[in-house]
Amino acid sequence: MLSTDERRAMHALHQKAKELLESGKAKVIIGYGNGTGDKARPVFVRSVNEIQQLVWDQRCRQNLAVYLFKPEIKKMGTPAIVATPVVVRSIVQLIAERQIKSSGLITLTVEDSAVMELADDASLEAYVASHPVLFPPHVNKEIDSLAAMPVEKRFAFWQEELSRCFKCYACRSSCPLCYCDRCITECNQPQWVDVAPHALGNFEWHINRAMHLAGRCVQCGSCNIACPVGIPISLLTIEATRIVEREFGQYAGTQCNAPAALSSFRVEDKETFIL
Amino acid sequence: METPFEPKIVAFVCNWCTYAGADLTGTSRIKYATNVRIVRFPCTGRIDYNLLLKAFAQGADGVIVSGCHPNDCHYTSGNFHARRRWIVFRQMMEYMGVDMRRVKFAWVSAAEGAKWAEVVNSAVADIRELGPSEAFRSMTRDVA
Amino acid sequence: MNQYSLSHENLLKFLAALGTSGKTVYAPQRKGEKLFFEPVEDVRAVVFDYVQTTESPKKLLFPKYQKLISFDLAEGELHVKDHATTAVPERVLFGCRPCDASALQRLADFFARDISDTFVAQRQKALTVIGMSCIKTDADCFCTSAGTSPGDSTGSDILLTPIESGRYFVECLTEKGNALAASNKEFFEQSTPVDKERYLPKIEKTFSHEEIARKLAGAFGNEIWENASLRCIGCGACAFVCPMCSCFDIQDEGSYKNGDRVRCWDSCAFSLFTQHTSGHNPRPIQSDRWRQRVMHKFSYQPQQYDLLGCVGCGRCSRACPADMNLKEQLQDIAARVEVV
Amino acid sequence: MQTANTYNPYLMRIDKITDEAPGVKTFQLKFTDDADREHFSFRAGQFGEYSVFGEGESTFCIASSPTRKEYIECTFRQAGRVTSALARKEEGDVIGFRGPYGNIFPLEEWKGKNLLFIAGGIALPPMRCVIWNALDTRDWFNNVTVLYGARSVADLVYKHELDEWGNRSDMKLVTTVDPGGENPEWKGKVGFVPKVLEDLAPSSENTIAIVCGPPVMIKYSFPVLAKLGFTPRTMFTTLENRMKCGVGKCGHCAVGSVYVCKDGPVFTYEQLQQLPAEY
Repeated sequence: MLSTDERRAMHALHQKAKELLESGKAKVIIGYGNGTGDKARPVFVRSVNEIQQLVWDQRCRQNLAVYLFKPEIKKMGTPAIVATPVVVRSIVQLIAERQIKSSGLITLTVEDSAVMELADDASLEAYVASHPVLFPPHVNKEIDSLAAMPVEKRFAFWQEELSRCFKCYACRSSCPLCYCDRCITECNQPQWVDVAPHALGNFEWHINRAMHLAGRCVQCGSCNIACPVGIPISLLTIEATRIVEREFGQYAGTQCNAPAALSSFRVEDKETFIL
Repeated sequence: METPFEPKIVAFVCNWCTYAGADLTGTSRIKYATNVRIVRFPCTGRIDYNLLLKAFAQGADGVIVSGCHPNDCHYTSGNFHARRRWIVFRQMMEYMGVDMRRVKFAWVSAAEGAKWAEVVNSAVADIRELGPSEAFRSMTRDVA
Repeated sequence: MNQYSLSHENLLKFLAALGTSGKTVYAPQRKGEKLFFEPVEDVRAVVFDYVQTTESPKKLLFPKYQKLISFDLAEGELHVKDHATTAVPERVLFGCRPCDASALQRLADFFARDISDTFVAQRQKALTVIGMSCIKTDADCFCTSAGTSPGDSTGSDILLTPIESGRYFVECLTEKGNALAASNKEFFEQSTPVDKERYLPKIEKTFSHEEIARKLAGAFGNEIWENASLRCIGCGACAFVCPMCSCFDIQDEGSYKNGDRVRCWDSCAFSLFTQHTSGHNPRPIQSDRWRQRVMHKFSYQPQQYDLLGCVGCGRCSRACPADMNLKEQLQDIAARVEVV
Repeated sequence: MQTANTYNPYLMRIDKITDEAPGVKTFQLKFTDDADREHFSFRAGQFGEYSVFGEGESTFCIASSPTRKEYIECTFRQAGRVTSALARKEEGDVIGFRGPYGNIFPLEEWKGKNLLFIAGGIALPPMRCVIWNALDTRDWFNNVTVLYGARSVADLVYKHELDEWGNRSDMKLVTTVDPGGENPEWKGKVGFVPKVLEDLAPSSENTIAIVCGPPVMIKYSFPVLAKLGFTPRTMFTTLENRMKCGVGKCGHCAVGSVYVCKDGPVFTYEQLQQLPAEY
């Protein structure tokens, strides 16, 4: 059952969607709708008589920012995107990486039964600042317990987890920051990452993905949810991003003009291991 | 009789400082361990972490990565970029269970022939102590 | 066909005995919330209470990764090792659902047609399938619409049907199945014929695959594809959990000095699946690829080879990160597409 | 040696390398095992998987004629990982080959007919196999005409053979290069293949047309041929799609209900019209 707040929020969302589509400000609303069973699914609302499809509740977890790059959706025209806090973070990070512009899309957030439009970089950043990343407690616990293990145990842990990987790339496809037209694993001159899903190929793939998301992962957990074989993949990318936070004080998805953590540097960067 | 373990070590070094430094080690007639195969790169900024993975996958027991000291990069900032990547990569590898005592990072200038010998010798000693790189070698293409 | 009755207790003993007879027994086991067919080390870890496993059993015929040949350049001479000559161990697959057993049969038939695939043929020969009829079902199941059913014996060497608390009705369906039961006869009791239908769940047939095939025959240019696949994110999760998806990639690994030529699973959902080296891509957008997936399973293969590429196990729908529900999509096709 | 494992390649020694055009080479390959050579046969139109060990496999047609039994030849353009590795190979090196795969040009059914070959660019190799087959069994056919075009003079492949074909009295060769691709010595025509074909206006009477080239050339050549009176059954082409297995299993080359590798690569225009345009 929906709470009163959720019902109000949904009503406000429908009003906003109607207004945007009628005025032509948005050509498509990327939002959540009812899916199979108790699942929510992405919907792409293009006309006013479809706005009832839009829902807003606890089930809305998939990171919709991933659709901003899909050619079929891009060609529809200016999108409005129903954004959870992690979607807003994704958008800020994508702006920082010059992949999208805040003027090219309409970001809709739903808060206390009201719908807000985040029109520019400043309001996106302000929203992120007031919505810190909140993990389910087990994520922090898992990362901490991994860090406390002896190195051989950690190796065994990851070998066991990654042994189930068959390289369906659902992690990559569900990640809004994995937008490369040609992923490193698809580059074969040279073949950096073995294509086959054996122990070596899986290790190469996952450390590469984590390294490529270091300082960029907005910690939405979509890859975890997407993984059909239940590998806790986001523990890798989240750790990579936390290293960047710890070492360089840069927080992914918080500033629209932040330099990319691993393609910039400070002369005063500190380390303790270089001889 | 079992042959004693001789670590195989790959060194990825930059052309302008460490390679010249290693050259100096030789011309200065400083003796040092022969376990190292040197691969020369234009700059530490070019030394992709995947090269380290490939070295281990192909049987290296240890890796040395070395280049110009901060502020001495031939290309101004390649080593600063490299330093950031190493900081993250080291911790990620540790997090995934690879013992990073097998990887040594160093700044060795063209004038530091003696330092190069020291870096190599200490790397060889440490890796000899750690033994063959079993963890990485267990991760083969045979294990589905 | 020999029929027996088997108690749960004896079933566990039977599995343990199989394990010690030199065969590897693969049975559903839990890893977190997901279920996988893994070699049994302790029969107590085998899971019996489930609708469907996360992973399909196709890996027993067609592993996710397999060496085809290895090569070695020793002293300037190239030596090639043929992995088809490597002996395949005897294996027992326990607890796969009837839909999966059918899928394994269809998969083996597919690989055997025209030029037979030695690797799959060898594995099929060395595999004995002990199926387990369904007593539960969920909203994603649609076996009855895809030519199988909760008690279908196709593809099983032995089929167990849970009948009452702690008891199974056993059908030995093939020579392999009979041999397995005969060498473990102490666990099996004689049984009078059982009407197993009484114990099976009813799964409503929601579409006719024959009708879908007729409709799809003229549906290549239909407008349904683009909208149907808008939320598809182009991963291969559906293909890799599918018990019948058989597409693969061939890659060389290692160096020119020594290495392997391997094959591994591939998916038509990937944009690179069809991309030519020139950059030209015959299926450039996701809706083209989604259409290929549906058409290949429900139109092209049935039409050309009388081979339906789906058994209705529902895994793709459960696994999809974007909730592309295949059953729903097929119902939609049945409702909206006209036969041309 | 060939075994039950379809994926186990023959080992072939590169006997001769010919540079055809920028980035394009022809390899003449000989079996390293005499038993393999004895056992091997193929027919015009078929293809194989050529491999560099450690790099992978690549698909090309067999460019030599089945009437020449001592060797097989392939012509490839350096483009991706495998073809780049092949291009680095030298005479005497050993590569892998498996095949032959696919269907054939039905030459025996064409006895007594005229043959018209239309090829563009790097698509002459699949046709060269048929042309030489036809020339080696010349008395089977009436007129043999070859129309070959390339972007520029430098891009024409088999230049020495073009000279030979041009001098033969039992066949007619027309070569053309795209406007701007000619040089002062160029004696052939200048213009796109479909246009030259239109001007040439070959008779469709008792004639089979075999067309192979880049998609745009094929697209504009079929209508010209149709206007000349060729029917969907007298026009043939050979398709190429991304392929891995070559035997109708891996799924990469599937177009509608056919596999290009197994049911093709040779198709009539009539068959092509039944297929979705996914090639």
